[in-house]
Amino acid sequence: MMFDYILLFAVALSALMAIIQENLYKSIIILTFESFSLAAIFHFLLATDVAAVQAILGAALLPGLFIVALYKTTKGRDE
Amino acid sequence: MLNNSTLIPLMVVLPLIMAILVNFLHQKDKSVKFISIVSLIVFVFIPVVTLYGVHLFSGHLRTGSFPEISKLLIPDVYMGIVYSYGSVQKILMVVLTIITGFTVLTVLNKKMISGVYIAMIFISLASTSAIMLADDIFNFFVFTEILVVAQVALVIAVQDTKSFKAGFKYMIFGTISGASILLGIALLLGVYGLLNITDLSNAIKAGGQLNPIALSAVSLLTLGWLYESGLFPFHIIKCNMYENAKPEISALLQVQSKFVLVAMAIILFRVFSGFALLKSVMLGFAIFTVVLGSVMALQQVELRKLLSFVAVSQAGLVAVGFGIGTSFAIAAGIFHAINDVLSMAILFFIASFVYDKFKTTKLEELGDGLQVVPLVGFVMLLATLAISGVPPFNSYQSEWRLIQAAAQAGVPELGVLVILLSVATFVAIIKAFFMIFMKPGPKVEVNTEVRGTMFKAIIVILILTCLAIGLFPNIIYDPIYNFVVSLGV
Amino acid sequence: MLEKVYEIFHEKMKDKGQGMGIGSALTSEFLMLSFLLIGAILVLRTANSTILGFGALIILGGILFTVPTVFKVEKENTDSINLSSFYVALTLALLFVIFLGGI
Amino acid sequence: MEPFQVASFMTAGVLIVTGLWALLMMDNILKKIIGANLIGDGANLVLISIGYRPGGFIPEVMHHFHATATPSNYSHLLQFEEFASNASYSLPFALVLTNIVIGASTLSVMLALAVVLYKKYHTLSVQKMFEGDE
Repeated sequence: MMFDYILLFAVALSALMAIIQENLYKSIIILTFESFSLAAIFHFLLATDVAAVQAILGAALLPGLFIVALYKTTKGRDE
Repeated sequence: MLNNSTLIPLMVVLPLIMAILVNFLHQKDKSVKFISIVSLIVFVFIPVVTLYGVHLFSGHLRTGSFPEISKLLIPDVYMGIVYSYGSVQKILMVVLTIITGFTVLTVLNKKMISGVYIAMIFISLASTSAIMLADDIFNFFVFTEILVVAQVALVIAVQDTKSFKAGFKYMIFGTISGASILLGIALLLGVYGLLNITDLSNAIKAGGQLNPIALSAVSLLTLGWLYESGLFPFHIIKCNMYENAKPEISALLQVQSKFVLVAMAIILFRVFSGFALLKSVMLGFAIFTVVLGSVMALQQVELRKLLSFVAVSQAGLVAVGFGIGTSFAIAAGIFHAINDVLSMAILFFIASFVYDKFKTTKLEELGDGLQVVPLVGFVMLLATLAISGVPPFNSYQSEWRLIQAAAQAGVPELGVLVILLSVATFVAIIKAFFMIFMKPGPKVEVNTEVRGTMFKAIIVILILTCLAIGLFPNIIYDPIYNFVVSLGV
Repeated sequence: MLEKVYEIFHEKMKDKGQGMGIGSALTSEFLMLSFLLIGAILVLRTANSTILGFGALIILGGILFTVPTVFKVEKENTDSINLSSFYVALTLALLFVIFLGGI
Repeated sequence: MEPFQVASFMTAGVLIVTGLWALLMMDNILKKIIGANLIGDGANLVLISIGYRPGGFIPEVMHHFHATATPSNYSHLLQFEEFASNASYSLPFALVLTNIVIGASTLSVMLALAVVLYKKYHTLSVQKMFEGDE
C-alpha cells in the first residue's frame, strides 16, 4: 500500500521537475515517466481500462509527438 | 414533452457524417460543392420539421420507470445522455444553420473549395448545435472542446502569421478553460453524483445551501463561460480570432460564440437556479466587456478589427441581459443575441466583399466606394442603423426590451449603459462607412472580376430578415419568453 | 475648454491618425468617463457591502485623476499574451475569492 | 474519505497548479504545452479519484452485467445487489477516457502550431514571438 503513495509523490515531483528542467529532451523524458506512473496510479484506483489507455498514450504517443516537434524546432540543439 | 423524438440527434450526427464524407473526397471539387449544398439544405430543413421534445440516447428511460430497481436505492434519474429541444433551440438552430449556409456558399463561391475547410465548418456547426441541445453537462464539455479545435482550424487556414498566433493563444487559453469546465463538472459529480442537468438542478434545489465544493465548481464553470463567450479577460483573444480569420468565417464564429454564450448561461442558470451571486458576477464581467469593447472599437482604423470589437461588445450586451436575471431580461438577452447575430453577419459579409473588391480593409486606404458598389454601401448604412438600434430594425426591439427589463429590475443605470453602447456602436461603424464609401480618398484599385452577386443577394436577404423581425418581433420574442418562463430561473 | 482638450489629444496622438481619429478618441474618452460614472453609481447604490462601495469610490477617483484614460485602456488591451495571462490568472483568483469568500 | 483518495486529490492539485504556472508564466512554448498536458492529467486524476471505492472491485470484471443490461428489463439487477454495493463508480472512468483522447488531439494541434511558429520566427521564446514585430 505504501507503493501507491510513493507513486503519487513521484508524479508530483516529476511534474515539477519537467517544468523546472532546462534541457527540453530531459523534461520530455521526465514527462513520459510522470504520465506512465500516472497510469499505474489509475490502475491502483481500480480504473484498469483508463490505465491501459493512459499508458499507451503516455508511453508512446505523447513523447513521440514531443520529440518530433522538438526535432523540427531546435534540430536537436538546446535553446 | 416526453415523446422520444428521433430527429433531434440528427442535427448533430448529420453534420459530423457530412464532415467526414467531405473530408475524404479531397480534390474532387464538383462533388464537394454538390454534397455541401445538398447537406446544407438538409441542415436547414431538419430543425424546422423536428417536434419539440427530448431524445433519450439508446432508449435509456428514467430509473423511476422500473419499480423493482427502487430496492437498489437508486434515485429517480436519467440513465443516458439526453438531448432536449425547445422553442429557443429551434430558433437558434434555424439562424445558425442559415448563416452557416451563407458562409459555405461564399466559401464555395470564392473558388477556394477545400474538403477539409468545409469539413471544419460542418464540425463547428455540429458542435454548436450539440452545445445548444445537450441536457448532459459532460456532453456539453466534449463539444466545447471540439468547437475550440474546429474554430482554430478555421482561423489558421488563412496561413498567415497573425492567424497562427491568434490560434495558438486561443488554444492555450482554451486548455485552461476546458480544464476548468472539466474540474467543475468533476466537483459537481463528486458532490451530487449526477451529470444530467435536470436531475442536477433538482438535486441542488433539494440540497439547499451550496457547500464550498459546489461553490468552487460554480467559479470554475463561470471561468469557462467567460472563455467560451469571449467576455472580459478573454475579449482580446476572441477579437484576435475574429480579425485574423477570413471575414465570412468570422461571421460564422461570432454566431457560434454568441449562441454558446446563450446556451451555457442557460445551463448555469438551470443548474444553480436561485443563486443570486452568480448573476451579479456575470453582470459585472458583462459590463466590463461592454465598456472595453465599445471604447476599443472606436479607436480602430482597420475594418475587421473594428467589427471584431463591436461583436465582442455586443456579446457583452447579451450577457448583460443574462446578468440582470429576471425572466424578462433573459428573454430580451436571447432575443438580442439573435438580432445582433444577423446584423453582425451582414457587416462581416460586407467586410469580406470589401476585402475581395479593394484588396484591403485599412480604412484610410479606402474611399469613394459608393461610386463602385452603391448597393453594398446602402445595405451597410442600413446594417449600421440596424445594429445600433434604430427603430424599424430588429435590434431596436431587443434593446428597448433590455432597457425596460433593467428599469423593472430596479437598475435603470443599465438602460443608460445600453443607450451609450448603441451610440458608441453607431459612431464606430458610421465612421467606417464614411471612410470606405464616401470619403474622397486615394484612388484604390478595383478588382473588376469580383462581381459579388452572391454577396449582394446574401446581405439583401439578411437585411430584409432584420427588417421583418423588427416589424413583427413577437413571432420570435413570444416563444423565447415562454421558454424562459418555463425554465423558471 | 474643449479646444484645450483637443490640443491635448492632438499632441498625444501625433503618431496615429489625425482629424477623425482624434474625434473618435474624444468620443471614446467621454464614453469611458460616463461608463465609469454609471458603474460607480450602480455599485454604490446596489452594493450592500462597504468594501465594494469604498473600492468603487477609490477606483473612480484614481481614474478621474488620470484622464485621458483612453490611451491607458488601449495600452492595457494589446495583443500581448503575457498581459492576457495575467488578467486570466487575476480573474480566476477573483472568482474564487468572490464565490468562496463571498464579498 | 479514504486517505489515499485525499493524497491523490492533493497530487492532482499539485499537477494543476504546476501546469497553470507553466502555462501562464513560462516563456518557452514547449513548456507551455507541457503545462497544458499536466493540467489535463490533474483533471483526469481528480475524476478517477472520485470513482474510487476502497475495497471495491473493478466493474469491468463483470462483463455479463453490462452485456445483459437491456433498457427493457432491469429485473436481473436484483441479483447484482452485491455488485451495486461494492463496485467502484465507473462513470468517471468513461469521462476520463473521453478526456484523454481530447487532450491528445489538442496537444497535437498545439505542437503543430508551435512548429509552424518556430519556422516563422526561429525561436521558441513566446516573448520574442508575440511581442516581436511582424
